[in-house]
Amino acid sequence: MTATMTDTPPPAAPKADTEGTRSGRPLGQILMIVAGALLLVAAVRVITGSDQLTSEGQVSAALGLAVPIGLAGLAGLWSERSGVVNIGLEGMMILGTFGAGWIGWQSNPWLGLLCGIGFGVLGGLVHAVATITFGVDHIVSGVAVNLLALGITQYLAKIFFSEGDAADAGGNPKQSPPVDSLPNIDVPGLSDALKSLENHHWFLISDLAGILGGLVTDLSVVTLFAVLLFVGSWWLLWRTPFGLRLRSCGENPVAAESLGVNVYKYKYAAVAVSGGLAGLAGAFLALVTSHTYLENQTGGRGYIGLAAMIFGNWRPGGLAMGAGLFGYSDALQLRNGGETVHALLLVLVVLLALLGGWKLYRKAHWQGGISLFVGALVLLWYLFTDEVPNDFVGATPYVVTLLVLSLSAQRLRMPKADGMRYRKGQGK
Amino acid sequence: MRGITKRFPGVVANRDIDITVRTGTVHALCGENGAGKSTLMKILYGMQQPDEGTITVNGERVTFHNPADAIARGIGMVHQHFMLADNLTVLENVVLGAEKLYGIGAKARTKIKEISDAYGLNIRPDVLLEELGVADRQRVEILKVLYRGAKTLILDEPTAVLVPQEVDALFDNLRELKAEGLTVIFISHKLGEVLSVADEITVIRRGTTVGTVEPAGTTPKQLAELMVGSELPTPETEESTVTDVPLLQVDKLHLTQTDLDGVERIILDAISLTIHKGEVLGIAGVEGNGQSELVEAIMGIRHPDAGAITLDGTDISHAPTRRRREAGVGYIPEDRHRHGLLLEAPLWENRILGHVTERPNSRGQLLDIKAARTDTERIIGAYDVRTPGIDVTAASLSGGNQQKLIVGREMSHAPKLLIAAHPTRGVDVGAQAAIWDHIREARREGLAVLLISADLDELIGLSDTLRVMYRGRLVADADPATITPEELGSAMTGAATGHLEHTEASGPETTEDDAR
Amino acid sequence: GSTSSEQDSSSSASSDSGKDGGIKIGLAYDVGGRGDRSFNDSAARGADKAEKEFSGSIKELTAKSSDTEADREQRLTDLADAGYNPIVAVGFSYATSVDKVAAKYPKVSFGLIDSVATAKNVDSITFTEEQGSYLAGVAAALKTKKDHVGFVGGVDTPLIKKFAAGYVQGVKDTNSKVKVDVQYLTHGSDLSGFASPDKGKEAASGMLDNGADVIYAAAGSSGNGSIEAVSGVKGAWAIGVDSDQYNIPGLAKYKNSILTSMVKNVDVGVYDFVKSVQDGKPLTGNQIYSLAKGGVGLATSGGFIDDIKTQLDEAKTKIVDGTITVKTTT
Amino acid sequence: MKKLTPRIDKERLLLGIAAPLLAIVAALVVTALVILATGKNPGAAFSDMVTYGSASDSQVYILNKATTYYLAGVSVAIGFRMNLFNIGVDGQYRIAAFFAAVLGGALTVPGWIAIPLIILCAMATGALWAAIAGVLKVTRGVSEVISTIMLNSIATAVIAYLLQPGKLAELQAGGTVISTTPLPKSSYFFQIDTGAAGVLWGFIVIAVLVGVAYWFVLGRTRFGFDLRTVGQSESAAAASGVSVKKMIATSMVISGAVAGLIGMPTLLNDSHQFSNDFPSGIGFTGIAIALLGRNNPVGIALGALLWGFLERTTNHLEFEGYDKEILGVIQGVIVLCVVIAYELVRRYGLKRQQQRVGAELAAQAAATQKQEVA
Ligand SMILES: Nc1ncnc2c1ncn2[C@@H]1O[C@H](COP(=O)(O)OP(=O)(O)OP(=O)(O)O)[C@@H](O)[C@H]1O
Ligand SMILES: Nc1ncnc2c1ncn2[C@@H]1O[C@H](COP(=O)(O)OP(=O)(O)OP(=O)(O)O)[C@@H](O)[C@H]1O
Ligand SMILES: [Mg+2]
Ligand SMILES: [Mg+2]
Repeated sequence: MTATMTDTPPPAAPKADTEGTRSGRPLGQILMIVAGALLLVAAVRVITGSDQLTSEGQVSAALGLAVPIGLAGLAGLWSERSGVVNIGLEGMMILGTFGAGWIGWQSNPWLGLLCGIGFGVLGGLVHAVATITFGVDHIVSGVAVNLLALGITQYLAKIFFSEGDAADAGGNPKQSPPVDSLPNIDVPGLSDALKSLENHHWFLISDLAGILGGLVTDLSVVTLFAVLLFVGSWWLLWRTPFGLRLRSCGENPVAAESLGVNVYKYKYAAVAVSGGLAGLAGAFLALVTSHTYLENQTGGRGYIGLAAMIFGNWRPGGLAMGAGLFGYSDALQLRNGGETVHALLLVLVVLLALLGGWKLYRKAHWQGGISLFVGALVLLWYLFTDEVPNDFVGATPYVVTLLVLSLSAQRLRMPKADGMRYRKGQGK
Repeated sequence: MRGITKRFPGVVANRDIDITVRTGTVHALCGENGAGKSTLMKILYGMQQPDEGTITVNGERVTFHNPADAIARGIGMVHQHFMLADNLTVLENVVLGAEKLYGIGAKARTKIKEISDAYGLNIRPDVLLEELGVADRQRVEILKVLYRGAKTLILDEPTAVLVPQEVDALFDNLRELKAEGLTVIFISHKLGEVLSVADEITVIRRGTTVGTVEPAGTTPKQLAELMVGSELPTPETEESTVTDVPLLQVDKLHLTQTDLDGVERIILDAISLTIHKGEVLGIAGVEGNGQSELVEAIMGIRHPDAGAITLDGTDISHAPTRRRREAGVGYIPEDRHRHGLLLEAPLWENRILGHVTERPNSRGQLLDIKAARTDTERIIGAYDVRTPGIDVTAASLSGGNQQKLIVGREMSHAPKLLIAAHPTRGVDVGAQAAIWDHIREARREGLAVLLISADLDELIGLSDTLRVMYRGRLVADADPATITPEELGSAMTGAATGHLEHTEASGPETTEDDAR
Repeated sequence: GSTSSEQDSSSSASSDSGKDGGIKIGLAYDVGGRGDRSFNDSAARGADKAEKEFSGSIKELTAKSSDTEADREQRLTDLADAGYNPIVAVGFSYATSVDKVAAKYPKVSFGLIDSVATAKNVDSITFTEEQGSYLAGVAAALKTKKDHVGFVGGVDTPLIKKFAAGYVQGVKDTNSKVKVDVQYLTHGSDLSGFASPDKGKEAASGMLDNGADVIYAAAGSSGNGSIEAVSGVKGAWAIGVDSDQYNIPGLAKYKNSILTSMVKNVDVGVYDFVKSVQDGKPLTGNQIYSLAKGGVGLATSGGFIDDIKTQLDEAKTKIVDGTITVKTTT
Repeated sequence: MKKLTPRIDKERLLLGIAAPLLAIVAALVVTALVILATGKNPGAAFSDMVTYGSASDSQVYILNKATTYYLAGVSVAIGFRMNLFNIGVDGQYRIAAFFAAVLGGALTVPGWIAIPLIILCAMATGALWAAIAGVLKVTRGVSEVISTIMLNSIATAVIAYLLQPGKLAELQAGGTVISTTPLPKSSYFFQIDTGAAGVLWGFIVIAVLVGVAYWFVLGRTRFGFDLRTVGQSESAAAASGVSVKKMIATSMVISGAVAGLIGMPTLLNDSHQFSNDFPSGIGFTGIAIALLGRNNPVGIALGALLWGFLERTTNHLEFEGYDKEILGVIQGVIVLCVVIAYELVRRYGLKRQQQRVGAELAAQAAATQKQEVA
């Protein structure tokens, strides 16, 4: 959002061919990074004996906690790729939890899921009307949507859940009656085999087994659906004409308009889908993790999803990593708290040392020095304590996000017309 | 197009316009800034809807609700301002909106290469658009239209950012297109080009058609007078007022920019220049060759890696922008909306902008609102800013009047040095003459001016000294008294660098021979 | 202008005239209110019983999550102004406001649940959660087969820490070999830990993965998640809290995994207090509803702890006669 | 803030009033429909709100609440004026109030020294916390929206860690409330006892002073002009000689310092300690109020009063048998309507102005032509 002063195209100097890197990093590089991270974590696990770092339960919990964040982030991605900033995700999620709980307990969870998505879409449409039709500032409208969604659901919950049948079935003003569970999927045999491998605590192999096991054991259908949505969104947005048009609205809507793209339509579609995905994120919370609507159930996950999206550079892959990071650290603190996070400090030390070395190598002395210094401090912390205070463990994801963003924010590239007002026929 | 009328709040952009374009011809539209040319074409392209009037294509009455309708009728448009998305590839930019034709994958790529080869456009489909320069972007725009199989091409001021040699290449392309039976509608202010390429010329003045002429038997002067409705002003400099007191000295300025991939680009390369009191130094160059960055470096908005800037004997290389302005640097930015005005603020606040620390705008740390308002009234009178009052927002003024306000503001603080980037861009003829007069008058009183302009006539007419900038370097000097726009143009493309190399090393003793 | 009480007294006089003469009970609930299947509901039960018995009337007001001191004061004041007496404030967040309002209305009797007020006309009704939790610890230690149990707390507030302290002590006193995991879901002013079943579930399954097989959750509705996680593991037990969770419709699916619940009989406290006002001898000071008085205890629904009844009774006796003092902090 | 020529003045004033009026009418209609839909009588509800809200004790309540909300609104508005979206006001005021309470509890000096120290401590803490986001934004380009969201949660964790018996807090009698050491009586802020209507917090004076300072600095000083310039156009500001980065950091710090004041009315006039039920979420209320008041010092005051009024009266609605959850609906609808209404009115105003400019110019042109003819 900061202004670069000149907007004229750069001198047409011949430049190294960078075609390979234009859609993020090449696959090989990504695999290298993933492999490196895995090795590092496996090593730390063996050194510290914190088997929880890569246990099946840990990974499975991380996945469960990451799904709503990831879906919220994906919702943000759709909206922002079309040029509409959506800080109303939280509100749309709340609508999703309510819709899912409300219809879910009266009929069945599948209809609840649909209704959650539908309520989310409604929230998205409110945001779309305000920002696209009326040209209200996107953030302002998002804040209003959040307020409104909270108000309406609290009001309706009071009316729908605290009297009559609902109350008899276990509802109250803050909670819907319970909803039946959606089915879980388990790959028979595979899970057990992986589990036994994991229990050997072999270097790397057990880690891999734990991670894979976590990913295939007791998987909710909605989680599977969410994964498909990620892949599907990537395909739709980056591989189809529809996606190209949608993204062009976020990059340069006037140009899109000049080529016959109905920008309003695409923005509306994107924000509605965004609302639906946020609604699904809410429905996931209500149906999969709690089996009931609960007031304040979303607990700021809409905002976290937004952070994960920015973290992921407005791309599904990066976003999935961001959401995974949040889910993982959240799961860590819930399942083991201090001790495991303490082990993670060692990972942080290694990363900071690597970063510092790299920066020094690139002659960025200041940054390198600071990284090494912080790394040394963390190392001292690691050596002189046995666990991280529990109160801080909860803050791990936030601190990590802040750290990562401050190291990488300058490499991020948001859609160029993101958050800008667009009026048809007013382009220059 | 018959009886087209289009009103905007406060402006009638088109008033009862009639225009007929024959198939297979190049038809030029001329008219001064704001005459309504672009609006008319946007109507033809379906981007705007006329309030009155009808459009007939190939004998059939049509109504275009949006560009898609027009595209379906074989009409394509290259806009005055590029309509490209930086973060998409060339391929994506081209196929956008026309995915039905060849998809968005390999087939489309083949088709693009095919068209590119057929017209010699030399386009690589898979580079990110942001890596392209102006001329390349222009070609992408044309390819976009061809890709859609347009039978009628609208080109809105395609030559404004091109140097003469590139213009020639473009015109060759146009003739080729015409030969294939395509119709081209072509807008330009540059009457010479218009006469050389068009089969027919329609002139628009103040929103209405004033006539259609054949290029044969029409002189540029006649055409211009038709456009303006009166005698043309010229930016002639009278007697020289150049003194030998150096006011601004720029010494070996060097600026690089590292992009995200760590690639370092040189933006300004060892720029050295001196402007004396009473001198206007003009810098010619195709946009994007570092002129904007040079201006911003002198203003202190960008921080060069090396080099020194001396203003009137004091070194200001590291002074912040505000100190430079206080030291007497006036600034007319190239983009008045982004850098010169607060569009949603009233005029009197815009009068304070940039000079908040100076009288009469403030006393000590406090604003002196009363004095600022009074002075705004004075500027409006003295510089003929047409406005109902000083409390309207800057956005509601027309471009020319906005520009006059900026000039008035900058001149009101007795600048020693005026940096004028495209001071008359998008400004009508009357205002243009007034702005030139103000610059000349101040020059007489010892003002030094750094003038950047894409309008070569303006540049040659106003400057005492001319330098040419190419790829971040000052590659040539010229004497404005003798040089022609064409000669200047060839230096601007870098085509003439070979000849000029020694001039750059040996300083300002250049002659017109070198420029040729 | 006039204060709202002056306006109110005229309007409410007419609206409540139907049940003139009976006792007018005012209830100010904590967030959640009647129907929360937890301690608000329990308070409501006590008040309902009194209402029926003394043919009085009830006015209920409920807190919202964004309440401040002023809102709680307003709620109590509104009730007092409208002539309600006694007024019961349900929840420790009313502690300060009860003190303030009680001082303003010396003739009205106030009841305060879960905290202690200083004003003279207030009956502070508190419960020895640590004693009940001690029993839960005893049950857990006796039922664990892996010598490993867990405690999930919603938020690390002092009240929840009391539960944890009693539980840990109960476990250790019964079998010092048993390992106890303690985990809070959120910390400090982040109260979402009381309403995040997913977090409750993950915390519990973390403990189960680590080998625990009895898990006691004092975590509001997050506890539902813990119970669900436990129900997914054969042979593992969950211990509920506040009310008898075996009988809660929302948890019916998991009731065979609910070993017992540490119930807090808020209804008894409320009823006693209303009755004392009805009798003209309002209770004041701090009424501690201990294990001895039946204020806390273990639910027996499902009959899963019938086999260890003797050991539990023994522990109970020890607590009642003072042989064992249960700590309130760890 | 702007002195206007009378002609334009009137129309602008009308337009200025039109937006909130439009919004409130729309909100009333929606609310009435919602109440009607639940089968209850909206008329009676509204009349109860008006009579109850105008009672003297309600007025005191509203003023006290508005004091806090006003400070929150101003704090957010300072950011808004710069195009900065300071979601972190919430964390800033909580952590500021916490450390101020710790300091206040530890101080044994007389009140006239202690109170300013406590207030300064709060402002400094808020400013520091906000500065983290500001510095990250200007040096590392981290969006303040995200960093302040993160900092809110981190603030919660820091407070949770320190607000424990044995660290910086103590357990209160009853064993359920943890709080910092209570302030000594001498450190209480003055208050006005209005008898039956209750006690009016003296901090309202500070809130008014903050409002005046906000108006004065923004509208009358060079600094304020620079700040507004950056808010309207960063590129124009940089070209005009404002250091945009410095300005962003500075305004973030100022916003944080004002945020530090938000907890002070509660701390110094009411609770006198920071406990685990210290009000939270007021930063978000501040956003709504700043939007409502359009970042204008008087507008924010009206917004804060409206919010206080709504809370007071919907609390009482429950007493009359309505669902008090209607509050959230009213608030949400009002904010949404307000932002849309402002946008519509703004657009209409701009169009009007352009039309007038056009008409004026046409008239001038006609006049000159006549002269030429003559
Ligand atoms: N969207 C719009 N809203 C209001 N006025 C407009 C709009 N577009 C154009 N105008 C006005 O209509 C008039 C005609 O503009 P147009 O762009 O057609 O001129 P032009 O002949 O293309 O000028 P130039 O040579 O500068 O490109 C101008 O006064 C312009 O300001
Ligand atoms: N995209 C746009 N949206 C809204 N209004 C516009 C737009 N473009 C131009 N205008 C309005 O049109 C009017 C004229 O603008 P423009 O800068 O094009 O003037 P112009 O006719 O070229 O002026 P001049 O003849 O003085 O150069 C102004 O009122 C301006 O606000
Ligand atoms: Mg123009
Ligand atoms: Mg044009």
